[in-house]
Parts: sequence; C-alpha cells; structure tokens
Amino acid sequence: MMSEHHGHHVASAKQLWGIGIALLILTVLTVTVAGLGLPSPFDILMAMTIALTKAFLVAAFFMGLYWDTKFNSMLLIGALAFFILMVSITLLDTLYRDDVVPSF
Amino acid sequence: MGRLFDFMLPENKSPLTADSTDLLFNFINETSLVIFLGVIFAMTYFAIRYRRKSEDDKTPLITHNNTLEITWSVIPLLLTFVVFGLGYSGWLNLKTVPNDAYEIQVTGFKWSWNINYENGAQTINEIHVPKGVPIKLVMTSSDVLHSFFVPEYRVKHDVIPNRYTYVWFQPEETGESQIFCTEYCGSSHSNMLAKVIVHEPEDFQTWLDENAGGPTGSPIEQGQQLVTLQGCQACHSVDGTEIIGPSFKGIWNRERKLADGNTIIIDENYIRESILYPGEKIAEGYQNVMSPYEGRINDEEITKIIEYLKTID
Amino acid sequence: MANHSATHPKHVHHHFVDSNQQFESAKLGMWVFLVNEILFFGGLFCAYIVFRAWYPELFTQAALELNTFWGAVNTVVLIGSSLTVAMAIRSAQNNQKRGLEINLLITILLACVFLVIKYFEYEHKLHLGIAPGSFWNPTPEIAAVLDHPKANIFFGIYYMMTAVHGLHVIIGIVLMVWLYLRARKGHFNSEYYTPVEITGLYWHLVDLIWIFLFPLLYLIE
Amino acid sequence: MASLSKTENTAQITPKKLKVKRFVPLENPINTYLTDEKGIWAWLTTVDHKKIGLMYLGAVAFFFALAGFLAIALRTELWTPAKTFIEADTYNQLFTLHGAMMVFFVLVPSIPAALGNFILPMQLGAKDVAFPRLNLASFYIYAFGAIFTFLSLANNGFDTGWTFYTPYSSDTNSAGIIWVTLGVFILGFSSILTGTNFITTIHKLRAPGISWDRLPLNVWALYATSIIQVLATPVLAITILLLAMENILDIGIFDPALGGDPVLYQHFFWFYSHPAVYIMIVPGFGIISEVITTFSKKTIFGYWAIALSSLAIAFIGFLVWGHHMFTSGQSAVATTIFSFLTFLVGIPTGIKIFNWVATLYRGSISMKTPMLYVFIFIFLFSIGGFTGIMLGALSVDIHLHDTYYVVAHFHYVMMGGTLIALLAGLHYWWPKMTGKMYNEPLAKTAAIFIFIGFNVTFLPQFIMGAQGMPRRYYNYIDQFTPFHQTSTIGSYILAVGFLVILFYLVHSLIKGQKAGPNPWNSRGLEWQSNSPPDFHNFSHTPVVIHGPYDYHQPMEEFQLGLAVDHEYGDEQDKVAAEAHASSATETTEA
Ligand code: HEA
Ligand code: HEA
Ligand code: HEC
Ligand code: CUA
Ligand SMILES: [Cu+2]
Repeated sequence: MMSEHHGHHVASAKQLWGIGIALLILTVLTVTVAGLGLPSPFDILMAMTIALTKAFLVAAFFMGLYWDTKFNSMLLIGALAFFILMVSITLLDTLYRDDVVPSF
Repeated sequence: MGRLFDFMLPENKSPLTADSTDLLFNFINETSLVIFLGVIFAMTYFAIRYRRKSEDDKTPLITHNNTLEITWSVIPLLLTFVVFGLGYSGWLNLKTVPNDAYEIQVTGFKWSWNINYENGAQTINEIHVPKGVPIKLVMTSSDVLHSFFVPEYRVKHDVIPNRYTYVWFQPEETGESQIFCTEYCGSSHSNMLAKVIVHEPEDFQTWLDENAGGPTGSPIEQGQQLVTLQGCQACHSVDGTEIIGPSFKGIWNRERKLADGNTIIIDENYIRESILYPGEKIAEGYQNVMSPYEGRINDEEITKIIEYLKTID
Repeated sequence: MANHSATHPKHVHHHFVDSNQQFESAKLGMWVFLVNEILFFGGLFCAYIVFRAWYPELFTQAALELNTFWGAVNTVVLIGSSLTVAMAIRSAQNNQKRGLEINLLITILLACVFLVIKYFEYEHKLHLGIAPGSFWNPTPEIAAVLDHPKANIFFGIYYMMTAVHGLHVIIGIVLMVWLYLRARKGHFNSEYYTPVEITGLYWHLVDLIWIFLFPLLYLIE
Repeated sequence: MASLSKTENTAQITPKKLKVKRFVPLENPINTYLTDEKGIWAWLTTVDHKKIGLMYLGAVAFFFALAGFLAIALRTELWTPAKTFIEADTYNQLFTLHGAMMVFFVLVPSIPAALGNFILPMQLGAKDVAFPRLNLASFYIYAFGAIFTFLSLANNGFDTGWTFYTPYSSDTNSAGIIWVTLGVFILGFSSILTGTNFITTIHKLRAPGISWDRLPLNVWALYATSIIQVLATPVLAITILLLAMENILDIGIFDPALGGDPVLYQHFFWFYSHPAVYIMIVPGFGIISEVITTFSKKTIFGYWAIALSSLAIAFIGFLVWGHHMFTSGQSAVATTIFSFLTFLVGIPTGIKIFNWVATLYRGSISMKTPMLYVFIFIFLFSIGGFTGIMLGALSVDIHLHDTYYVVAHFHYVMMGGTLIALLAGLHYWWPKMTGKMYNEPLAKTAAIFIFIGFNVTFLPQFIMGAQGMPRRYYNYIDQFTPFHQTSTIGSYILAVGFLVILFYLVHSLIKGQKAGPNPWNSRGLEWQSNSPPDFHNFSHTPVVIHGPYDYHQPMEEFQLGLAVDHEYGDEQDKVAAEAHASSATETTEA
C-alpha cells in the first residue's frame, strides 16, 4: 500500500544497474572525447553536455526525482537557476571590465 | 540652483561633474517628499477619522481594488525609469573624460596620497591643479583598497592595488577642496585626508616648473623631502612623539627589540629592510601595518633617506 | 493529549499525522538542504568560471599537472558508490536487511577508496611543491612547465574545490557508518527507511558535484 | 474613493453544514508549555518550537543590548572631532563588532528564528515545526557561532568593518579575523537550518483547511524569507571560507598582491548580503500585515498583492547586489544593469505600503502599542526606502557611497524598519507568549521616545553624509561637529526608550495582568488557543474554514467553525477536513 504512493517508488535492480552502466559508459566517453582535443569552444561544450547527461541520470533515477513530486524537481532546477544567475551576472562584470561605456 | 534640498549638499565647485548629480539629488528628494507626505497624511487622517469607537464596530469587507493597485504600481514604476535615466546619463558624464584632460598620477597607500606629475614633480596629500581645465587623475594603490572622494566635485572612485582607476573633474574657482579616503583601510583611515589646491593656470605652471624632477639639494635634504613625499610622517614622527610607528628621533644605532624577542642595532641594512619588507622584522610593541615600499622606491632614494635618518637626534 | 500515540507507529514523531507525512517532510527538507549545498559549491564553481574566462591558457596548462587516469578512476568509484546506495535503499524498501547492510558496506568501502586515491594525488602534488597558497613552491622542473604567473590561483581553486568535496565525502562516510549500525539493529524496514533515503540523496549529490569537478579540473587539454 | 467599498462575498462559507464544534480556549489554562516541563535542563534540551523561540528571543535581546551599548560608545566617541575617550583602533573594532553583531546576531535571526519560531507553527495549526530537533540544533549552532566571535575578541579582535573587504581582511595579521569568519560561517548554518525547517513546515504541516489562499501573510513573508535564506546563505558560507583560507594560506583568489581580484570578493559578499537585507526586512513586513488588520479590525487590503510582493522582493533582491559596488571598479555594463534592477525592488515594496494604508480606510482603528509601532514603521521605513532609491541612482550614489548618508539609510531600514517591526510583533504576541499584559501607557511613552530619539540620531546623518562626511571615521573635520553632536544626543534618547521597554517587560513578567486567550480580538489562528498555549499549541487539531482576516464576520460564528472537538484521526474530522480543504493540502490525504 505504501509503495503506491509517489514518495515510495521502488526501483527495480535492473533499472539501477542500467543507469550505473550508462554512467560508466558516459565517463569513458568523456575521457575519450577529451583525448581527441576538439577545438576550443567544442571541447568544453562536449564535456559539459556529457556531465549534464550524467547529472540528469543520477538526479532522475538514483535520486528518484522521476517518480517524485514535481516540487522536489523544481527545487533542484531552481537551485541551478540561481547558480546560473549568480555566475552570469558576475561574468557581466568580470568579462567586460575593460569595455567602454555601453551605449544604449 | 535654489532648490529645496540644496542645503544638504556641499558647495559645487566643478559644475561639469556636479550639476547633473545635484539636479537628480533634488529631483528624488522632492518627488519622494511628495509621496511620503501623501502616505503619512493618508495614514494619519484614517487613524483619526476611523478611530475605534466601540469594541463592536463593524468594518466593511474590502478585499482589493484593481484600478487603485495598478495605479500605485505603475506610477512609481514610471518614476523609477526617469530616475534611472537621469542617474545613468549623469554617471556617463562622470565616466567620460574629456579628451584634453590634464593627467596626474595618484597613488594611495596607508595612509597618504602620493601625487606624481608629468615632469617628475611629486607632492604628498596635495593635488595642485589649474583652474578651468579638465583634470584626470589616474589612480592606483600600493596596499589595500582606498577610495578617492572630493565632495565638492561629486566624484569618487575606489583605488585598487594592481589596477588603474580614474576620476575627472574641472574646478571653476581657485581655492582648496577637501579630499577624503572613503574605503576603510585601517587605523588611520580617517586621517587619510588631502586637499585639491586650485591655482590660476599661470600660477600652476610656475609651481609645476619649480618642482620639476622631484627632490633637490644635498642628499640629506633630498632624504628629508623624500620622507615627507613618501608619507612616512603619517606614521613616524621626527620629534620623538609616538604615532603608529616608532619615532625617527635618535633612531640611528639605537637598540631595537623585535617582536620575536631578538635585539639588534639599527643600521643601514635594517633600515633598508624595514622600508622594503617591513613585515620581515617587526619592532616590538608595534603592529605590522607599514606597507612594503618594494617597487615604489629605488636604492638611491633609500640611501638618501638613510642619510637623513642618521641626522635626526 | 494522552491518547495521541494510539494511532502512531513508534517511529512517527508526535507532531506528524502519519508516517507518510513524516517521510515526505523529511525528503522535502533534504531537498531544500541540497539546494543550499548546490549554492555552496556554486560559489566555488563561480570563482572557477571567472578565472577560467580570464586565463584560459592557465587552465589548459595547469590541468596537465592533474592525473586524468586517477581522476577517471575516482569518477568510476563514486558512480559505483551511488549505485550501491540506490541499491541499499531498494533493499530497505524490500525488507532485505542483509542486502541493506552489504550495500552500505560496499558504499563505505568505495568512499574510502576515493579518499585514498585523493590522498595519493595530494601527496604527489605536495611533493612537487604544488601546494596551496603560501606553501606554493614548485620544483624547478614543474616551474618550467607551469610558468604562468597565476598558476598558484588555479591550484588555490583546485585545492578548495577538491578539499571541500572531500570533506563532504568524509561526512558521508560518517553518516553511512551510522546507518550501517542502525541497519544491523534492524531499525529499517519497508515502513520506515527515511534516514537511508535522505542520506542516499546526500550521497548522490556528492557524486553529482564530482561529475562536474572531474571534467572541469582534469579534462582540459 | 467610492469604488473602494466594493465587496466580495465569495469568502463566506456557512459553517452550519459542518459537523464541527466550537472550540473555546481557556481563560485560565492550568497546563501550559511553560509549566509543562520545568527546570533549566528541560529548557536547554527542549524541542518545543515555542521554547526555542523564546530562547532565541532572549539571545537576540542580549546581543541587541550589547551591540546597542557599543553604538552608544561609538556615538560618544564621535562627540568631538578628535579623540574623545577611546583610541582609533578600538573605535574601528567597535563599529565592526557593532555592525556584525547587529546584522548576524540580531537582525537575521530576530524575526524568523525568535518570533517566527513561536508563531509560525501556531498560525499553521501545527504541533511543531517539521524538524524540532534540527530547530534546537540551529539554536545551539547560533550560540556556538557567537562564542567564536567572542573568542575573536580575545584574539586581538577584528577591525575590517562588517563587510570584511579584501585585501584588508586577508592581509591583516590579527588572529581575530579567523575566529570571526569561522563564527559567521557557523552562524550561517543556523540560518540555513531555520529556513529549511520553515519551508518544510509550511509545505507539509498545515492544518486541514489552510489552503495557500488562507495562509496568514506572516507565513507568506516567512516563506519568502526562508527561500532567500536557503539560496543566499550558502554563498556567504563559501565566501567566508575562501576568505579564511586567503588569510591563512594566501590562496590568492581575492588578494591582488597574489594575482587575485578584490572586486570578485565583493561580488561574493554582496550576493549574500544584499538578499540578506531582505532576510531582515521581509519578516518585518509580515508582522506589519498581521498587526494592522487586527487593530483596524478589518480584512487586509490586497491579500494576494501583499503575499506575492514578498516573493517578488525575494526574487528581485537577488539581482541587485552590485549596487553596493558602483564605485568599486566593476564593469560599466554590470553597473548599469544593477542600477536599473535596484529600482524595481521599490515597486513591490511600495505596493505593500500602499495596501497597508488602504487597509486602514474605514477600519475601526485602535491605537494600541503594536499599532503605534506600525505607524512608526511606515514613517521610518518609507524614509529609509526612498533614500535607498537615492542610493540606487548611479550618479548620486557616486557622491553618497560610503558616507554617513548610507549609514543613515541603513539605520532607517534596519532599525526603523525591522527593529520597529520586531517591537510591534513583540508587543502584539507578548500576551500570547507569556499570558501577561504589559503596561500600555509606559509602552506608548517608550515608543515615542524611540521615535524621537531615532530621528534625532539619524536625520542629521543624512545631511552630513550628503555634505561629504565619510563613514567609518574616527576623526572628522570640524565642520561636521554640530551634526555629530545632535546625533549623539539622539542616541541617548534612544537608549532611554529601550531601558523603559526593558523595565516594563520585566515588570509584566512578574506582575503583569492576565491576558486571556485573545486580548486583541484577533481572528488569527494563533489567538484561538490558550495564552500561554499548551505544549501542543492546540489541544485539538484545528480544522480551518475561514481566512485569517475574516473580520467581517462576528467573532462567535467565526470561532464556531474553527476547530473540531476531537483528535485528528477521528473519522468525522477527516470528513470535515476533506470537505473544506478545498485546494489544500498534503496533510488531509490519508
Ligand atoms: C533591512 C535592510 C535594508 C533594506 C530593506 C534596504 C532597502 C533598500 N536599499 Fe539598502 N542598504 C542596507 C540595508 C537595507 N536596504 C544596508 C545594511 C546597506 C549598507 C551596507 C554597507 O555598506 O555596510 C545598504 C546600502 C544600500 C545601497 C548602497 C549604498 C552605497 O554603499 O553606496 C543601495 C544602493 O542602491 C541601497 C538601496 C536600497 C534600495 C533601493 C532598497 C529598497 O528595497 C527600498 C524600497 C522601499 C521604498 C522605495 C519605499 C517605499 C515605496 C513607496 C512608498 C512607493 C513609491 C516608490 C517609488 C516611487 C520608488 N541600499
Ligand atoms: C540592526 C542593525 C543596527 C541597529 C539596530 C543599529 C543601531 C544603532 N547604530 Fe548602527 N550600524 C549597523 C547596524 C545597526 N545599528 C551596521 C551594519 C553598521 C555598519 C558597520 C560597519 O561600518 O561595518 C552600523 C554603523 C553605525 C555607525 C557608523 C560608524 C562609522 O561608520 O564610523 C553609527 C554611528 O553613529 C551607528 C550608530 C548606531 C546607533 C546610535 C544605534 C542605536 O539605534 C542603538 C540603540 C540601542 C541601544 C541603545 C540599546 C539599548 C538596550 C538596552 C539598554 C537594553 C534593553 C533591552 C531590550 C529591550 C531587549 N551605527
Ligand atoms: C602605515 C604607516 C607607516 C608608514 C607610511 C611608514 N611606516 Fe615605517 N613603520 C611603521 C610601523 C608600524 C613600524 C613598526 C613595525 C615594524 O617594524 O614593521 C615601522 C617601522 C619602520 C622602521 C623600523 C624602525 C625601528 O625603530 O625599528 C623604519 C626604519 C621605517 N619604518 C621607515 C619608514 C620609512 C622610511 C617610511 C617612508 C618611506 C615609512 N617607514 C613609512 C609604519 C609606517
Ligand atoms: Cu585609505 Cu581609507
Ligand atoms: Cu543592497
């Protein structure tokens, strides 16, 4: 009766192992891709895409967000949003220090 | 001119940089005053008009009113746009240095301002400038953050180690204006004062020529001037009074107890080290607040200072 | 108020209506706490990004001093431990006491392996004089490769990030040991496994952080 | 104004259909949370949110008195332009300690952790916060953080200003700075835990029937505050940690001498500390909303506007931190954007102020002490807010930055805003917390002293600030003497006001009259319990079928539908709960 509730999803062992193996493959992939030495913006883009995919897998399945209330996912996304906000606004300063006065 | 809140502001001695600021200062104050009085009036009026008459008073159910709420959201919003616009344009003006500005180098350090002119002239805590000419100060710090502020010109900027920042102004009358350090920088932050001294352009030129090339005279005389110019006197007296650092009076060949317990005799090497790397040997009973002069002073100058220090007793 | 425990199972605190409310609250609370963890590491990532944007060449250069192989091994180790934690929760949910214990033990073991590898990495760098802050004193060979004037800052950030992360791993180990001891006493079952669940969330977050630290610190070529 | 009287009837529910019984709080409760467990040990280990709230209140009052005492010392020193009675270094340590204590030990925990802890669960009809033990832990963490700060004093102290700007703070070789950064680091966790606890409590522990649109505005305010606490405080923690490492190890991120960037430190610091000013003021807004309805006996005007503006302030508050850095050398783009966004905070704040004033319209206004403080609040906070707008204006801030104008601004918002709101709340809930009344005439006298003293202290600071008087100055030039002296006199008047408060509150504890459950005839849920409440707040789980501001209905009818006469868990209650928890809540599900 408990497991019917959204908070108590029981993941199957197969599922969990599947995710674990996917994460392993992605790790190998990211190391290989890094070894290729892609040109500048693409290497970091690639590495981050893979890292984000891995993060998604962990959050959705290991942490169970996929089966959980939407609110918990919102919290995670919210935290990331504020992190991005913090970084991007700070970059507005640090990247444009030498710039002339903006004209608009 | 002649606005309600002018009494709050100091005299305006550089209209090109100060006017727009003053205008906006008054504008915000006046608009705020109107809204503020409105709020206070309404509040007081209601409090009297609707004071409780009995414990059984009935009150109506008024949950909201869209028209009113939109009004009092949109009007302030529009007002803030105006304020932002005015503030932005005034600030652009403060950032945009006129092309023909006369440049002067300023170095802030604990707790003085060292000023260098194009022809090698140096002053401490006094900026001499000509009247009616735009002046650009290129500023840096040799220790911690300081901030350069002249209220009468409405200009201010932080002074940062390893970086150059600037302010500009154009004084329109001769006389003196106060400079403050407005970024907290330690014990004598509030003594880090200086003056802008505005001359007629001709007088300024004469002054500049007279001081060209920095200190002059015998090595001892030059040493004496250097001690003044480098701001040593903010912390070291020559008459024996204790300020922040040990007095220079009778310093030569004196015994010195160090914070680590050792005792040494003050000689050339110790003085030299004390100037370049004051943190290496700390005199007992003093804080390690002297900033390293490494890179700010050369060997020749140090020698002259030492010659001078020998003579004080 | 005397009779209020009548409808309450033992593990349910008095101020909750039922077990489910308690479980949901604990999980929500943990998620809110994780938000705070993300922002905490966020500060470090922010410093990283700012300096990387300023000195990209420094980062490429300095990352060569980090050992990609061991970094990758540690990634695998942490992913493995995440998997075992997830399995531990599953065991608890299925009333498998033995499975729970074993999975927790493997997790603790993997976490320790992670720390040991990390220790050797640190050791190696300190040996070469690539030390944080005022201990920065690279050997001549290293200094020749790492001739960037701000190399110390890269390693300042590196040490801060990995040390703070390492600290989280240590806290995680302590929590797992505590869980293990409770599991042995049979405190957990399908009706009540909240501590396992929320410690699991914490552990996954530690893994998540590493998932980003690894490419950002080790994989810059 | 005719359109104002437009009414809506949708909120009215006929309680007759319900099988709920009237719950009447006792005039003379025998067993209260105060008598339930006795002895120091029981207090120190209690997990009761009410007791923890009181312990926080005591600690906050203690630190306020201490930091206030330091302020008096500061003002006394500033009586003359040169040395009056203390040395420059002492002065610098005093204002740092004054600022740091007032911010981290007083204002940040004051309303949420002290009053909020007490009131929030009661307003939700819950028995406690979601994590009572965590709540206690957060109190001890707070105490622990305080101890570190005092250790810092024993280790040469610290004189960096409460902002700890690098490289001054990272270069200083006083050991005190390490201790205090550790202290603030630890303190941050206390704040985070409180925030976490509140968010969970508000989501999961609402009594049946408290849907989001029946949440008291105080709860909305605390909710917004908790969000800021959880999102911003960790950044302070990491900043402070980096600062400590910078000081101990010279890792170089913030120190220009080592290649780092001091302006980056300022970004980090203000990313927390600007939102933190809203951590301080938003709970104050909550209190004002509660008090103003009770003492006008009238529904709040614009419930949703007030509730959502708290969230708006919390959100926009994260985007404006750079307005503390207009002269710091940050880039022009950033400066421009920060200035623009800064003004946007004024709009939701204005909405609140206008809505409060509109609530008074056609009310039945009783000028009891809490209400008096509300009026003082609106007066002083508006001045503080408007001068905030002044500081947000780019060109003007260049002139005013780091002068006494800023000092005056933040005292008007922090003391004139938060602290006055705290006093309003303290007087408002005092009967609930202690079961005793305080001396009304004395309370009003004290309020007037504080109002006058406050203005005499801080109005002159606006003028001298605009004239150019920099802050954190031990010596000043002669022309500012009259302003400083007026200000000093004002601070003495303030001190008298607070001493009066101290006197009559203590007196009330010993000899105060019995308050009864609901001396103000409030409709808030917390007032429908005994005073002081019993250990579990309500002897029954209330089922709420009215909003907290339904003053248009007679009290008798109102109470009738408020609570059921049985333990929650009874079948009958569940039926009632489900019937009326229309859009609510997780708690009603089985
Ligand atoms: C409780 C704390 C608190 C609060 C609520 C505020 C509120 C605001 N503050 Fe303040 N501030 C501080 C605490 C606070 N501040 C502190 C501690 C410092 C100094 C830190 C240090 O350096 O030590 C500081 C410094 C500070 C600065 C930096 C000054 C400088 O160092 O140069 C600025 C600049 O923009 C600023 C702006 C604002 C603004 C725009 C608001 C707004 O939120 C105000 C909004 C309110 C209103 C606007 C009034 C009500 C509105 C109406 C009646 C509607 C009509 C409105 C309009 C037409 C606009 N503050
Ligand atoms: C909550 C915030 C808060 C509060 C309430 C106050 C209250 C006061 N502050 Fe402070 N102040 C700050 C926050 C606050 N301050 C901050 C953040 C700074 C910046 C620091 C920095 O630059 O780094 C500052 C700086 C500051 C300065 C500037 C120093 C400088 O730049 O050189 C001055 C100077 O006048 C000052 C004065 C005062 C005065 C006179 C009071 C008075 O209102 C105090 C009145 C209180 C009392 C007199 C206490 C009396 C109590 C009792 C007798 C016991 C009764 C007890 C109970 C009722 C519980 N403060
Ligand atoms: C910020 C204040 C400050 C300034 C400016 C300053 N000093 Fe010092 N100085 C000190 C302090 C404090 C000490 C004692 C602590 C120490 O030994 O570092 C000291 C120590 C010394 C000593 C060692 C004296 C002794 O008796 O042991 C010498 C020599 C000296 N300073 C020379 C100078 C010279 C030359 C200048 C200017 C070029 C200068 N100082 C500028 C603060 C300062
Ligand atoms: Cu230099 Cu303050
Ligand atoms: Cu701010």
